[in-house]
Amino acid sequence: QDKTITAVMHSGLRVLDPIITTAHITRNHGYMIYDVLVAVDENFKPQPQMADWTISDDNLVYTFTLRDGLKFHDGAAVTAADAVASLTRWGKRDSGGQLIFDITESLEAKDDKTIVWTLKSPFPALLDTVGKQSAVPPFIMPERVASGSPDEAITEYVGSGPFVFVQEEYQPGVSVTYKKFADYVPREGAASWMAGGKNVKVDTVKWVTMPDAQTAINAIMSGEIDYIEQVQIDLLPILAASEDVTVETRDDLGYQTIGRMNFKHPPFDNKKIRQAAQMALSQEDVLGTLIGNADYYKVCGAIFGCGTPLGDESGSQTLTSGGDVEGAKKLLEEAGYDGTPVVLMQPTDVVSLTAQPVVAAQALRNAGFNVDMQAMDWQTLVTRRASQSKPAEGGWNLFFTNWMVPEINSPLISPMLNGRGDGAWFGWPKDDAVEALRADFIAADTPEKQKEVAVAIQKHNLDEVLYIPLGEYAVPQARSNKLTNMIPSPVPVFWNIEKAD
Amino acid sequence: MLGYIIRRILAVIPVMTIVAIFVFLLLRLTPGDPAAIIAGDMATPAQLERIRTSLGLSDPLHVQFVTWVGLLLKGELGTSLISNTPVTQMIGQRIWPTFNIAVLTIVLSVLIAVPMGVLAAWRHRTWVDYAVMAFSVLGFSIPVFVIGYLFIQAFAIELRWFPVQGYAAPSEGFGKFLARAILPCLTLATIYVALIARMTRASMLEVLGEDYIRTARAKGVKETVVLFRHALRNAAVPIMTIIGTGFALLIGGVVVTESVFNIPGIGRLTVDAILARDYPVIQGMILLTSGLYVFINLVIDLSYTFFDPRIRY
Amino acid sequence: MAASPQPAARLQWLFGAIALPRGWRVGAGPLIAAAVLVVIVAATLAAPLIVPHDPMAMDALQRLKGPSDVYPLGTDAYGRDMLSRVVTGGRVSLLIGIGAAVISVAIGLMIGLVSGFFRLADAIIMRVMDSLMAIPSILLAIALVALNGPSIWSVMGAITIPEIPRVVRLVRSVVLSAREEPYVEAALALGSSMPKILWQHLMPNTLAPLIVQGTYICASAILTEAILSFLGAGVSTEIPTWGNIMAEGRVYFQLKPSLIFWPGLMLSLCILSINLLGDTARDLLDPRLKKREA
Amino acid sequence: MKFKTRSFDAAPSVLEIEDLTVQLAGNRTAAPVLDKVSLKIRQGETVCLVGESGSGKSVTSLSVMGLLPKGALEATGGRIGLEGRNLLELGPQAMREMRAQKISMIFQEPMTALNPVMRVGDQIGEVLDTHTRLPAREKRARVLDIMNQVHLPDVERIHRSYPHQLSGGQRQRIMIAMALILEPQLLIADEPTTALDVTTQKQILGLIAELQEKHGTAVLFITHDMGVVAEIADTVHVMKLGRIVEHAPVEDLLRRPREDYTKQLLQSVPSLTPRPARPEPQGGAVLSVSGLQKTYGAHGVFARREATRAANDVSFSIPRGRTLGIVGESGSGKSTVARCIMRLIDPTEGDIRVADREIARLSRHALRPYRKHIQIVFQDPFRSLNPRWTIGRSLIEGPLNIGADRKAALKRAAELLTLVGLPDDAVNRYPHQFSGGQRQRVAIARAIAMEPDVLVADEAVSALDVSVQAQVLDLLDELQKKLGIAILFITHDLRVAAQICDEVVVMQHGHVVEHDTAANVLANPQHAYTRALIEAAPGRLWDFANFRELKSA
Ligand SMILES: Nc1ncnc2c1ncn2[C@@H]1O[C@H](COP(=O)(O)OP(=O)(O)OP(=O)(O)O)[C@@H](O)[C@H]1O
Ligand SMILES: Nc1ncnc2c1ncn2[C@@H]1O[C@H](COP(=O)(O)OP(=O)(O)OP(=O)(O)O)[C@@H](O)[C@H]1O
Ligand SMILES: [Mg+2]
Ligand SMILES: [Mg+2]
Repeated sequence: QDKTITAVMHSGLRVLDPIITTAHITRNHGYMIYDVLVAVDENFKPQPQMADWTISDDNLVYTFTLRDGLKFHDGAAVTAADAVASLTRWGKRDSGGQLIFDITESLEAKDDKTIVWTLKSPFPALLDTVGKQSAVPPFIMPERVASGSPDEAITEYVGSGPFVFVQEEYQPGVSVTYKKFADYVPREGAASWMAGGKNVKVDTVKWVTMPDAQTAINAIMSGEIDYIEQVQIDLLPILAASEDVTVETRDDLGYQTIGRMNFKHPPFDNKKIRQAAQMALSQEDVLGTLIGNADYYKVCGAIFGCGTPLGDESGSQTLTSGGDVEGAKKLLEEAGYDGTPVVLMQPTDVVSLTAQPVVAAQALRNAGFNVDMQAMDWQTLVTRRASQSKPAEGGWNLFFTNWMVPEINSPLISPMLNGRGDGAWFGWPKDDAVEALRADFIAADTPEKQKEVAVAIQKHNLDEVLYIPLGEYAVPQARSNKLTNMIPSPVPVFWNIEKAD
Repeated sequence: MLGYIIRRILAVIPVMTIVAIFVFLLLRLTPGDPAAIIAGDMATPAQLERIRTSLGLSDPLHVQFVTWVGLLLKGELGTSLISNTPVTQMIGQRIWPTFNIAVLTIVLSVLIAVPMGVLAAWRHRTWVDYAVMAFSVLGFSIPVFVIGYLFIQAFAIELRWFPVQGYAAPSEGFGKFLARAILPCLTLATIYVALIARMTRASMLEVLGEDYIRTARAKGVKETVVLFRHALRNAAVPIMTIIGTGFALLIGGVVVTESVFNIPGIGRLTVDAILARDYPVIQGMILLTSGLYVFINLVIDLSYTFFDPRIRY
Repeated sequence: MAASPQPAARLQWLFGAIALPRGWRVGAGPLIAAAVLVVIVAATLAAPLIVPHDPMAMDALQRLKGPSDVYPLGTDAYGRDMLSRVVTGGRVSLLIGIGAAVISVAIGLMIGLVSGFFRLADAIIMRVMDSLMAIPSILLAIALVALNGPSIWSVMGAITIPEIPRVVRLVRSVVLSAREEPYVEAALALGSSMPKILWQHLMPNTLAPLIVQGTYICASAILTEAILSFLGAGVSTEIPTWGNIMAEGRVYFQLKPSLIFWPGLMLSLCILSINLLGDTARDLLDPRLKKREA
Repeated sequence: MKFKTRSFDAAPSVLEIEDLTVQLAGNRTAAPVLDKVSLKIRQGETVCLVGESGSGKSVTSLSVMGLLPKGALEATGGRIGLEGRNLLELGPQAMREMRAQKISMIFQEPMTALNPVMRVGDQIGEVLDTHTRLPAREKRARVLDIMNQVHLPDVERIHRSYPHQLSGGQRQRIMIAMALILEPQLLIADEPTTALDVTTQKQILGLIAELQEKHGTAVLFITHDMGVVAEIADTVHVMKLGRIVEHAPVEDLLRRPREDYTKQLLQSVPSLTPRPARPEPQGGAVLSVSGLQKTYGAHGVFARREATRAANDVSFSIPRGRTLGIVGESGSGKSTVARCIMRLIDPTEGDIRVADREIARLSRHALRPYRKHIQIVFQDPFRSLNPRWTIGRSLIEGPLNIGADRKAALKRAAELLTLVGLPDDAVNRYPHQFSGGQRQRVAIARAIAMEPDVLVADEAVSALDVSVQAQVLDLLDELQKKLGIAILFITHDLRVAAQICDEVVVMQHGHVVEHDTAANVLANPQHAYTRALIEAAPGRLWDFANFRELKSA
């Protein structure tokens, strides 16, 4: 009797190339069928996964040695050449990877099992970057696949991970089936985040997408599915009534919800007005409306996330204490706000993003802003936010999004802290000060020094309002009680799980 | 007649051409960038541009159009921009659930609605008539998802007669198919029953006062025969129209029901593709549905001449 | 000419009684329906004056509360007052529902009459309609917003354009049968112009089905509007409409059905009333039915 | 003249109507439509019901069938006894069984009474389905047999035809076949032969007589044709204004009518002797038809069936102020010719000139200016009136089209209604509220309201009682004198033809077989078919107006 886990994931799997996209579902898919050289464990420490490593004393040469028994799903052994090709492709795509390759002297396969990575100057965070679990981890693919362009999606889905992708049963956006890879040799030791032994204890894992939250809830209660990756918090009371289902949060870090302004156009090209807007907002209101259940959200003014090594809440008092409408009004007046409408984009087809704009619109209006909230689908928003036109001509002033905390927990990876004007992330702040601070951070070689720079960046961010952190929330998962031993991890993983009959 | 049928079948070509051009332009008018969906949140403008180029989206419009038409002429619909899967394969996977559910729904609706409408007309202005009207109004004005949830609550959760969600192909066993299809079909049928029943009632009322109904009664035939053979057939043309356009709509895919019951049909495919600006999939879908509509409409038109021999084309 | 002035006088009297005011007497149903409709329309029009709260004002602390003195129907997921929203919601909903029904029926009727009567026009028009039918309204909505900006007209367009071919088909089907009736020939023989034959002889035959189709379009437009406004096609999602109140309430279906119940009730009441009025109007317009009433 | 003289006193009575009163539903104060009508029919007896158009004959028959229009008319008193049961008290189920097994009815207007979307063969067959259990083959054989018996030509084709593909007389015969196929105990025939030529009529009457002979069927026969009455009636009832004013055995009634109304009725019966020829016309033809041919295509889905040649090389012309009659076999193409002339259908070949203008190939649009010159009274008046329109609105449609003023047109409409013997307030009523004859008069009024140059009258007076008929014919005559209208008069009634036609065309199988002055055709027929036709004219030996045998006979 085959053991099958049917899991409802947060979104449909459509893109199968985990390097070309940063979409979480594709990353999750990547962890199913691919393996990584190095992976961070639950203490944020890089651990050997496919490979062990040694670092030269000058911190310039990293030598990785593949462990024995690694095999691709097509039966071929994993070689160093495969790893080199995969890392190279990844390096062209991932922002952290790019930083490393900028200072890479060479990356080569010395023999079948040995990879030598030589740098021009030290990069203290190399292992953290290569081992990071989000957003684009360097998955190892066969050389023939990885040698393709990083801008073109791969078409062959062969990995060396613990599960095999079943091509025939794949329906883009609907369902995807994985079979246990019989020849996979797990690492010794217990699984911890993406590291440790990936022991698969079921035969098949089937991911399905259920566009209707209610349906997923009903299905898990009737035993038709085993697992829901993200449960809408408002619906928890329904699940609470069921004895067969457990609700739990497996990722303590959770998500950070943020607002981002457009620095190129009035009114938010004016620092005072940005500050006024920030002052008008209250994390409690946003989270209260978005999540509703205080068990699952946390007011947090730290741009790097509360509970992370760099987290610090300096300068976020108004945000965390319910906003300051009067202060905002005063600032607005000082700034001479002339009533320029604030075009606020509201995505309506992403449940976790619908409430922020509505609450913010109200708060901004209370403070005296003239708000023009425009509803649109997420895809339109994604396109529109890339437009640098005037807000009245297809541009924008303000939008909101969510990040997984591991995606923004360091100035190295947080895209919003890029201050390079047109080269920066949407909103395009030109902020040399933050760039200088980031350089300091890269240079900082001890955790203490890093923390120090991080606090400075925190303060700078809240003063300059590069982005507005609106607090953190956790997304509960639901599992049938038949499933046991799921490991806690920000990425849902299907090894280690056992399923009772 | 044969000539007419052939002409109508050939009409697929101009129709599809119009649709193709129209949809192509419409899509390019809509803001949205598949590259952004592929690349995800952190992509830089330069990366987006490279992806766009690799997808062929940076080419001038007419070049894109010619490329697409070239593919079409070879009988291909292209490959999904997002999932890299051939469009024909995607549609092939998704069309059958929709089709099967649509057929079952229409059969079910007609079987329920037509007698209801006939009864309402026959008992015009009695409680039967008013009951049918009340039902129809509810059918019109309750959102589909509410009906779906209610059915699930009642039949799947409380009574446990059927599964909550999902789809099984008839090839996996007809019983299995039926168990999963019945609730979505009933849900969809609610609207169609409402619409068809009211249309039946309305056109039956037009007919019931006619002299030939009196003749039929004079022959001493049973009242059911009077109603269903004599009156209904004369009233059939608008009813057929509603059934036909309803079927066409169903074949086009009904998103809400597909979501509520988690059916992998083309309704969701289309909406997902539209939201992701997956041009080849949208274009393929719309071409396909337009071809289907031409066919369905032809069948409706032919059915008119069957029901009313005075109609000629 | 000697024949019977006397019977004539008597018959005159007889028939005056049937054909004139008696037939126009309507029952209580339509009167109640009219009253309900008037009350709802008046309430929605006067909404800003009569609702207890600002329908857009939210309070995160008051999310999803049950009925209370302050919020007679409770609050929604943003902590906004349901009563105020439901009452205000009728404005946009009724405008769009009735607007879409009227526009699509009017345009569909014109095209359908022509298409049903003239064979050549039929061949061309119906192929265009076939094409139009295939375009999903979501796509149309997105495109219309791109062209036209978000406005009530964009929603109306996205809803009506796909409805038109269906109305056309319906009208056409009725005309195809009716044009073979001898009274159409008679009108031709009397030298009536085409527009006159289409409008005065054929159009009345389409009324009964059109009333059905029209009420359906009205209801479905009100429900579809929500979907489109979430795509940015119509009014802002902050402004309540029956459609978007229900759509937003969808998630809370099991926990708080009243979010759907109240707007749904208003919608059903309106549609029921429109239905009843439509039926009555139709019955009054059809002398053959009148004879069966007493 | 030999009348039927059999006495039925000994025969058991089949139908006994006593004091039947029918009123407008919900309006008890209005004068009743039927006022204490009593009538008795015995086994084997033929009772003829004659009387004024609109006097309640059809209502009487519908009451017996239990098919009064619901909500419009209702029986409020009296009794209809059949086999000792009161039909007025039977429930719908029992009534249906009655209808199925005991009574058949032939309805007055065959066009509306036949289901337009069912093949006529199936409509006849349905009677058998309901009441017998026959294998399909046998059923079909019986249907074809009865169709042959009512003298339908080409039964295979007609069997699979739809009503609109048949001529008026053919439809009427379908109705008859439907009523006769089960050999009922009581047959109600409401003007069953108005659309039949006299030879066919004779066959049908013979068929009914045979049925009576064989099964003792009692027949209630409603007709305006006194000739038919003279030929077939045992007893005659005369109706007027919802009351039976007189009843007597046929010979008594024809020889010694008691009531004034009866006398007046008999005196109105037109004579078969053609009226004296009118002076030769001056001026050319207003309407001329030459080489007219019409073939109806038959369309199956795949197979191409043999087409029907309805008119073949028809030529004639009518000068101003003259009347040309077309008589002939039912189904011989008369209506087809009329519809071609009106360009309601497109002639397959041939020329049609109206006012010296060739119109056979004009487009629908180019034709419009000619419409006012030429008008038609359709054979089926009911269907040619829009059921949703008041009579008034229908009447002024034409005049408004040619630019008349609405008020004036309405006034004229009311006048015309009076002229055809309808109350002028009829303008506010709807077609279904009239009797067959009344509707026919409306149709006539509508056509003459246009004051055309050519009037095509297709069986325009067939549903009128003779006194009203005389009145309408007078009206036409007067108009013709005043306006010089040319009339193309299609009729089966040779008496009418004799009275108003200057020339007569005789048609058979789509061909013109004889064409001469009325006097010559009627008095000195050349073609065998014409002779047969004249032979068959009912009551041709009786002088109705003088209540005695024709002197010449
Ligand atoms: N549905 C109706 N509603 C009201 N009045 C009606 C209706 N049907 C018939 N009548 C009236 O009842 C009277 C009797 O009609 P009926 O049809 O019996 O006349 P008839 O004797 O058969 O005349 P005809 O010889 O012209 O057919 C007429 O004056 C007619 O106008
Ligand atoms: N639409 C049609 N399609 C096919 N055949 C038809 C059609 N209309 C009439 N016919 C046939 O054409 C022939 C002539 O019909 P027409 O109506 O001209 O006869 P008619 O002389 O007027 O007869 P009647 O005296 O019975 O009215 C008939 O045999 C009839 O069956
Ligand atoms: Mg009559
Ligand atoms: Mg005829």
